[in-house]
Amino acid sequence: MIRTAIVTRPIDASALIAEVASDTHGATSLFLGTVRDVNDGRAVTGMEYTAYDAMASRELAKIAGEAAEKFDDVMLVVEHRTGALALGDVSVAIAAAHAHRGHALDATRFVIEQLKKRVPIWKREHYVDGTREWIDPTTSHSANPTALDMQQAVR
Amino acid sequence: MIRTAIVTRPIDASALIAEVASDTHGATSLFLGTVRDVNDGRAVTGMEYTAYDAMASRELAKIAGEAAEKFDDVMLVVEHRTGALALGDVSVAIAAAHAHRGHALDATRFVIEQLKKRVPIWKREHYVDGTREWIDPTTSHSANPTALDMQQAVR
Amino acid sequence: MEVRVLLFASYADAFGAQNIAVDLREGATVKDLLAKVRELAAGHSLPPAPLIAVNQEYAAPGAVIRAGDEVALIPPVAGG
Amino acid sequence: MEVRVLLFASYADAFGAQNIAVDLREGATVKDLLAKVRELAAGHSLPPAPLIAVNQEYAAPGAVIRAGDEVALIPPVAGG
Repeated sequence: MIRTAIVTRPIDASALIAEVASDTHGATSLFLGTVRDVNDGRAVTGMEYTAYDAMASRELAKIAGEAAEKFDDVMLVVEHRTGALALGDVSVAIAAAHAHRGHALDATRFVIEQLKKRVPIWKREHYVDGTREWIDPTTSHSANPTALDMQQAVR
Repeated sequence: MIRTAIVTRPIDASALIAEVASDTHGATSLFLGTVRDVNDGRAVTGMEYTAYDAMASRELAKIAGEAAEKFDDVMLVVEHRTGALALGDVSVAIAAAHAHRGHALDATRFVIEQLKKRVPIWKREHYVDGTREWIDPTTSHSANPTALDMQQAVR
Repeated sequence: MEVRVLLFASYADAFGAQNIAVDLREGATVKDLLAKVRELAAGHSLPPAPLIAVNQEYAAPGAVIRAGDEVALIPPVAGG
Repeated sequence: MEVRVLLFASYADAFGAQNIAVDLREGATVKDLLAKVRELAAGHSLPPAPLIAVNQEYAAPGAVIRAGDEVALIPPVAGG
């Protein structure tokens, strides 16, 4: 069982856990990304997520399909939220259940890592001083070298 | 923030997530172990967990302390339930929050792996045919070689 | 042929538009498209090797663009 | 000295008791204790190298047991 979605409503983590639960899958792993109050030392008041919706949905479904290939029989649900989010709001949730705990944990990690590399979603931080800025993981202090790797990979 | 407990009441996963949540820790990882309906091909009706309570509490706290050393500034809550559990019931829950997603995920994995190796808790499966049997991970088909490694390690 | 190129996030801000029209010869590639976009006023704001999607899939520089394709310039992604 | 040894799960079932009393000489080690336990009727049911805890910590075979110590025979753990 696999389901992926880009949503504009709040994410209900408990509902995701219930969705992947099954008496045959003894290990459940959940990952939540939430909006932080500080990034690169700047005080954040909120976050605005925007996506290339059609492609983001496709890419997310593709990643889940790859996870299902790698982790046979995984139960997997992924939701990414877009729109205006407040501090502490959940932006992304990944729930994976499997008979083997290693696979449940690995599937969760695989999805979040791939999502961060490939899914066309962007975020703009709003700061205490009223300014706002698009986050570029390839140049920020918390640089994500994989984004560059990927640009090279498709070339 | 760290809290560990051996409990006899049902585990509330949402409460654990809320407990580790903080505006400074943008990544939350949750692991749940639940009672499966089949083990080594035998139909299971329920599971009975028993512990050497005092030592299990100590060992669990020690593992959490090691996680806090390895994953600086992690928020971590671990609960393991004992007593009679039904199919689908949560036997163990680990919630970890961290500013970095890799650390949140690694901390969760570290705790479950160490818990399975070191914490003196045992389980007896109840089968459809009315029989019941203590699970020995060192001899079952889903053998866990690490238990033996550990016996050697303390020698 | 005229190709409409979708823009998002920081690119949409830089170009002041959600999409731009680019005129390409038949058989033009992703690399050709990029050269055209760079000639525009906001073209200098693009990174050295921006990601491009054709029909909602990441495309290599040599990929040929056809009339009617859905083309998009993809800023560095930042989901999660 | 007499040491009380806690038993759990499959070991408690095998010995038919939650704990057993073992008589040890002063300076006896975990290894000595184990030899004594093996002499009991259910002693043969123990694995080749069972885990032993002294004062709620896993103990090496050479660890010395003192009067009043809390000693436990730990079956293969199966939490999670």
